[in-house]
Amino acid sequence: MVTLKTAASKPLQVNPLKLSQPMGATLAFLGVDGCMPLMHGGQGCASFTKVYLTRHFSEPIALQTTAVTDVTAILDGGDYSIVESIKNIRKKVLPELIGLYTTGLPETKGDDICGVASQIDCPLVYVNTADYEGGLESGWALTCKALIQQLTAETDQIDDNKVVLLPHVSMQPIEVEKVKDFIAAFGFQVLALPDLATSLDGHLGEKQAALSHGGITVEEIAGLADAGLVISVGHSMQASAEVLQQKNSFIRHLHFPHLSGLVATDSLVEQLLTETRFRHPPAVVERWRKRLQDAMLDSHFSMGQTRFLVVGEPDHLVGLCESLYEAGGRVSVAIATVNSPQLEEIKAEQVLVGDLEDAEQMADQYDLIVGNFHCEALAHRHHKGLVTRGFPNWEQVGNQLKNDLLYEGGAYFLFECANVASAHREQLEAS
Amino acid sequence: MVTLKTAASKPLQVNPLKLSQPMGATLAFLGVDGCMPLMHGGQGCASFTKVYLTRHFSEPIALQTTAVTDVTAILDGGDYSIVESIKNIRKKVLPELIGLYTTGLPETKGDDICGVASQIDCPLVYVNTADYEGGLESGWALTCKALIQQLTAETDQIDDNKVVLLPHVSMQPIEVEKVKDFIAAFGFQVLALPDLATSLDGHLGEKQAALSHGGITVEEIAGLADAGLVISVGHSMQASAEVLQQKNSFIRHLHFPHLSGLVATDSLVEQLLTETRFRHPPAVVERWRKRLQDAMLDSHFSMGQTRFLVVGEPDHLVGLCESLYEAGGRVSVAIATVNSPQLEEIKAEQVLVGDLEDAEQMADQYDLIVGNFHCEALAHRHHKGLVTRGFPNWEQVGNQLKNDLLYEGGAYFLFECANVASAHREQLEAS
Amino acid sequence: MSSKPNVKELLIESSCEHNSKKRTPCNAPTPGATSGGCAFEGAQISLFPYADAVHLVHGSMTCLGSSWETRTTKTSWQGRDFTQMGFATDISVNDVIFSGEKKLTGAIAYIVELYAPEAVFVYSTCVTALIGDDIDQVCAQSAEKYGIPFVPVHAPGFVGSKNLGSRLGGEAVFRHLIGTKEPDKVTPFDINLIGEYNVTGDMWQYSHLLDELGIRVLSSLSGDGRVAAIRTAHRAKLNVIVCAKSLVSLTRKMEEKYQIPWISLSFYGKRDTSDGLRSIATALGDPDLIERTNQLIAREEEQLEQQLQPYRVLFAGKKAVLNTGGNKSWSIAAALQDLGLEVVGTSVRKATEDDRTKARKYLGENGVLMMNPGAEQAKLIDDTEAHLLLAGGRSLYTAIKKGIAFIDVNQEKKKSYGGYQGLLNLAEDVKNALENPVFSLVGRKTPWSH
Amino acid sequence: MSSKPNVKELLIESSCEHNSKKRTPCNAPTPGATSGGCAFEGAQISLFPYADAVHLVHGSMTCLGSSWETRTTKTSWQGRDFTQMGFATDISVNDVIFSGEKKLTGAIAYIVELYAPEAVFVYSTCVTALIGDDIDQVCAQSAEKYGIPFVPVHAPGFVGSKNLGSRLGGEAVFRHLIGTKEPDKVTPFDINLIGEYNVTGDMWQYSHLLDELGIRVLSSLSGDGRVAAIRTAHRAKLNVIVCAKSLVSLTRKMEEKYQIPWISLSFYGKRDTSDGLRSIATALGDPDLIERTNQLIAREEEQLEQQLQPYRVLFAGKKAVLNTGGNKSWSIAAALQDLGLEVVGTSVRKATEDDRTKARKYLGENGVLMMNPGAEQAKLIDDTEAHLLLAGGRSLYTAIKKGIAFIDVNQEKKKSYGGYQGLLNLAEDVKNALENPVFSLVGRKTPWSH
Repeated sequence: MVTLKTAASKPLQVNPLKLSQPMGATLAFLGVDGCMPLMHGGQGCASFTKVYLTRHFSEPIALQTTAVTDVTAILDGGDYSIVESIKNIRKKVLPELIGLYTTGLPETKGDDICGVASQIDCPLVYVNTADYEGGLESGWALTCKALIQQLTAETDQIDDNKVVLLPHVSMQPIEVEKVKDFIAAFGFQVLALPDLATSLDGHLGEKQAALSHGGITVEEIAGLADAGLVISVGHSMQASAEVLQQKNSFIRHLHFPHLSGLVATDSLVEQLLTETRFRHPPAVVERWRKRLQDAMLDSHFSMGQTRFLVVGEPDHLVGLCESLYEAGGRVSVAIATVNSPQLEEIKAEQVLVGDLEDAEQMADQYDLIVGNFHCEALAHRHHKGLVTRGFPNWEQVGNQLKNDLLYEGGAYFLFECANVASAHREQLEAS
Repeated sequence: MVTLKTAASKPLQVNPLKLSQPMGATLAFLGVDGCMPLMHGGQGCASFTKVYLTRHFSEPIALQTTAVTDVTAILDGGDYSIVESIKNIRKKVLPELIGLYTTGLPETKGDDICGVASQIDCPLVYVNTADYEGGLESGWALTCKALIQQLTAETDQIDDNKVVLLPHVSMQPIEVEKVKDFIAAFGFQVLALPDLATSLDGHLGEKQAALSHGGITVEEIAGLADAGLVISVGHSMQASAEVLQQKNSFIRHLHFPHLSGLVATDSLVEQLLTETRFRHPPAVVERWRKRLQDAMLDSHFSMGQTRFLVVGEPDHLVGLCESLYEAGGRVSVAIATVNSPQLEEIKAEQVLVGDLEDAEQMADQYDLIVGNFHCEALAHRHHKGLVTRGFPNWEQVGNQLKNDLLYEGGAYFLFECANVASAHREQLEAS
Repeated sequence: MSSKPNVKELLIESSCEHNSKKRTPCNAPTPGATSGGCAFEGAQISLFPYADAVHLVHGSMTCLGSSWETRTTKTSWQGRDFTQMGFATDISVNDVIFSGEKKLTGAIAYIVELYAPEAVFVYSTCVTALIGDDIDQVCAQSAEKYGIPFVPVHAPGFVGSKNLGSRLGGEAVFRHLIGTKEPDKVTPFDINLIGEYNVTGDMWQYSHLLDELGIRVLSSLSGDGRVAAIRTAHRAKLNVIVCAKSLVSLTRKMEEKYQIPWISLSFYGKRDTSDGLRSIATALGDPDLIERTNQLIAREEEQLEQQLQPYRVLFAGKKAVLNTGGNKSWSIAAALQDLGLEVVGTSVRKATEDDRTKARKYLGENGVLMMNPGAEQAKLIDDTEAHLLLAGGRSLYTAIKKGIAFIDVNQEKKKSYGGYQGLLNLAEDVKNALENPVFSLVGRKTPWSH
Repeated sequence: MSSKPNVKELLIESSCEHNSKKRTPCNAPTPGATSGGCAFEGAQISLFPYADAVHLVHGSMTCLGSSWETRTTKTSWQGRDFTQMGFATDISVNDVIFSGEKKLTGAIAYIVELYAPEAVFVYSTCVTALIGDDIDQVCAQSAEKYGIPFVPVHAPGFVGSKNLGSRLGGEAVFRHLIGTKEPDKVTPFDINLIGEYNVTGDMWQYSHLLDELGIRVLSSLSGDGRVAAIRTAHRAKLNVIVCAKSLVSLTRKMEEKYQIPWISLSFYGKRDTSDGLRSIATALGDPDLIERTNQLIAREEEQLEQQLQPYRVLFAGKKAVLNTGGNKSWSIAAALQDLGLEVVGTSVRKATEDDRTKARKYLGENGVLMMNPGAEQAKLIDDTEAHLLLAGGRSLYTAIKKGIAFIDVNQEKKKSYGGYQGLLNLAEDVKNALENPVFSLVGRKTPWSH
């Protein structure tokens, strides 16, 4: 049924969806409290990334660059620019953690950041995230893995009450919070790594911090390995869970490809009931399940008439498509930024790795788009409806507080899609 | 600054916003568990009301009619049709409560429903709600008052932990739930009267009940008078609170004109802190306050450029306008369905009691509309943006789960308004 | 002279097949056990589609406040569409005590000045009827003053059912509009469409075919109708009642007064649409017209069959259970059969004998006619292994329990199912329902149901 | 022959007043203490506004993936607006190891076939520059093959700042486009607009006035620009640099090679706009033109004054503190003064000496020139009882603490502040900020702060 096409044959990206690994790494480090992400590369990479994230979150973004130049690129193996950067950062602030990661430039030169890191005597985690490999999702995932590998202490103690949640990069801050709260409602103490829910959730702080504010603390990361359970969400996060298990082989691991829609949330509940040996979930969970059921029915008529284009990061895409599918939405085209084993699982007529030019060429095959801000021009040109999701969303405020996950978020997501689809049909009819 | 104009001089309503008292009474009775609302009047009134509410909530609505005909209208003082109705209802189901209320027809005839009620030996609450007086809000409020008057037992005991919440009619089910939860987070046990949060919140029940399902129970209403505190929201609900105090003079009463926006929520928190002598509110409350602050700042630029038309029931209108005002939104025209002392308080350039014809004649004075489904045609004709709020919303699903109140709902409301306003400006520019 | 119709006469209307078999009148609702709308709603249904006339409801807020802008009836009228607007006098206690006539007169003046309608319909309602406001007199005076038709409509809710209200609406048109104007020209193939309200554009699914055949719709009551046209309706050669028994009394009176014959038909489904077109041509009696009609039917049916082909593949072997009321019990069944579905059962609980006969005809010997569908349908689904249930919202739970597809036949439709092309819309909705996983997913067990 | 520019030469550009007073080159960023974009971004800024040309970024995803569709530069080009599209070769590990030239060649073929642009700009980036991909050769071969201009742009991020990148963009245009085509006609009042990017339509705020005066914009670099036009730029009578020092090197080279004089000006605020128009007329040297320009200025200023009147009433006695960088430190100040606000202080932290002189001139003796605005602005607000702070987002907190109005000067604007009419947009934004209660409300104490 599903054909997976990759854009390998196309020698370029036109109107790209794909984002770089260093951007994913930046976001991951912003989910650690008191961190200064330090991007090792030319100054522009950090500048673009900073502006990009600032506009998406409407929040100041802490980020620095080693500002490699054509001169230092030749003379320096990274030692100078990285050490100098940290010196200069520490003149102004004292981060709890420096998050050091590369762009394509130093990777091409072959800088040994691991070696440099070993010379530095302040808390630092390094990770290689060349921007000519992978994408946003892998940059985030690699960073999460590095955080565990380099910070978490080995142990053989287990605290059965403690759960580590590993969210994929496309989970917006409120979604991380909602999943944490959901698990916590079963009696667990939950730590998320990275945790954007407490850093980039769009709250007014006491003052503008030069470092990330909120997020999981370095100390908490160090102590993660006594958790009884690690829960990874999204294919990209599986490796991080495995690394955590290497720190303590007693940790059990639950993996969920996504937490979108009824079936996926049911399976989370089922696992949590097994873990806790509760007979019932908390009342609020039961209530929201009933509301999602009703939302599915209320929206199914509109959804069943609607053909969707969905674009996004693989882990995000698979969840969005599942949610739509459950209420009868027909995903005719799903476009992923990069390849992933998950793509085979997507419930869509066509799945491809591609860009918005591909989407444009298939414009007769869908009515409504679920995708990022860049889809707006596409929607406008071809008279499609749009539900804005994913990175970036520069046109709207409040992105970090949009929850599509679990029973509750699933209900709201379906309402939004069904309503936009109906309004769009009305509009087409009227014009 | 504010001029209040009433449409008294106009001999008709054109494109009306106003809804009838019996509709408000229906809704109130639907917030009581196991209730059968019984509208004493012509069969059409109940039929219209049932269809209307079914479409707004996408839920089956329990409702019966005494089906007064031109023949019975003349022969019957209500005794026959009411008694017969109850007999027929009880042939099929055994309600915990019959909610008996009038339309204009029996009121014009002068039926004595109080007298009829006294002949009936099953649980019944009656209320006079002629549809040529008042409106939706007063119908709901009168019913709430009647429920307390006729069901609640007098006492002089006080349970300081117990709070009675009296929400006004325009609070959607999730809003009632959110306010209950908010107060409960301070350690109280909260009962709402009426309680749509558990009846019309859009959940899939086990089966389709012929009676209202969920809501406050008759037993709970009977026992309300030992609450330490009654909290009324909206001017229309003050009388109900006073009636409750007559059942037990030890009950303290807190009144809030509305619970929209930062200042209003602050004042609720302040009162709850005073009551509990807590030094801080629960962490989640603090967090959402910070998020609302941030939402106000994130949305203020878009809001500050936007002139709003807001239409609705008085208690709803005053809250909506306050929320918009706090983030810089300019309410140039506010139109209420009926008159109310609250209208003087509204932060708007012009406040009037009127209809959508009035709104149409002022169409050059606003850019964005916050109002019910009927505003869609207005928005379309005059190229305005629309944020759909209030009764009815027949175009969209999920109305009962839209929360605009307190810190959390306030943030989402501002995001939605700011985003619609921006998108609308873009669209006008592009065309 | 009062324009108030004789309600009793309307109730025992001889042309009404429905009533001829029943003893009790249609309009005796049971207190506490009544659903369905009132006479005022019926009058709304039959008259509101006149988009060039203002419909002024003289009454309190319940009547119009909760019902305006609920109709998806469409119009090609280029002026402002008054059907989608709401006008009400919104009477107050004061009016109840001292009469609402003054307010009504004021409202009329206001409307004429601001909206310049082609006509004004004035509807009495329970309270204004009870207090005795004389809308006849107000209308007569206004007509004189403003020089446009004013039509008093005496259908206050308490006089009876929707059905009766529709008749009362027809009666008002008969008394005050029909025959008050001569058409610019007449043709041998002029017809009136009676009871076609053009809901979701139903009428436009076949009106272009009438055009093509040279059959002119002289006037309509009231889908896409014009006041000026209905005034000339007495010159038509044929009255065509579309799916609306309530207006038989009108066509009978027109037959008596103007010698216009009438036929009753439906444009729902392929067979009914073809039969309907053929009936009109036959009634008009022109051999050439009949020949051309047959050719057109053949062409349309062939084209439709081609368009239906992909659906037929999907629907092959699929069984449906239908639970709805009135003529839908057989007309939807017929349409479903036209799509290639097998209809294994239908509800005849509220159907007339005539409807039951038709249902039996369409469903055949093995078809189950359910007298108590609420109790029967679940078992029928089990027994027949049906794939689809079409019913009102309350039956959704049955479908979910059985994990089969569901279509809410009462859900407000945005697309027409009428005529040949409308069948494609039905096919699309059936397809969407059959392919939608929501019904089985919603019905899955919770992880904690052991 | 390589088309790579001499970066060092550009850095010590003699016409750059900025650099003439400084010893260190602009492009030495401090590791770990750098904000601001790179040379590639600078090239984007200066060249992307050509909407009829495809801008192909040869590099990995960071460069374009995070930056496309961020520009609000507008165009009247009727074809597809390539400025709002993103094209990137998205090189892979494989390309890094074995060269990305083949991919680049393929991308070009793809683009030419599908989009038929007027020209293609090819941008090298850090990685492709480092691995030595020869974009000059690819461009030369492509130009021959496809018969349209291909412009290699050598501004990989690591060579320096945005400012340098803009110069490199200008350099590419100078080497590959200017002088490659003759205009259809020439007029005595032909000018080039250099460094006007038509962001939010800034250029259109005054270009109609140039039209009216008979001054023709022969070409633009690059706001609302066309490739065909910039190729004829060498025939202009005057180069007009709009608010963009980075392109002085280009105009100097054009002066040397084509003897085109240049002037530098701004169209921000009433006084600057008038001065700018007058400067152009004066530079073109025609007495009649000068006379007409003065008349037009008088007319426009009078009209603007009338439109500003209601704002002046609101702004009377209002004081503003400005904290922003570069030429904004005085140009926004001047515009605010034009609106009738008093500017009590401005930041000159990153300003050149020239900017400081101007700031002093506009603010007068009592105006405070802040060297360390982060620390100074709060006290300045207290001391002067200022009503409005205009600054970057980080200063919002200061405004909230003081409960005064705030405008984010870095926030992306959708409306132009340029020319006479743009001042009305600024006035509206200032009004909205001053009247917005949000700043004092957000700053109110929590109920639990004792």
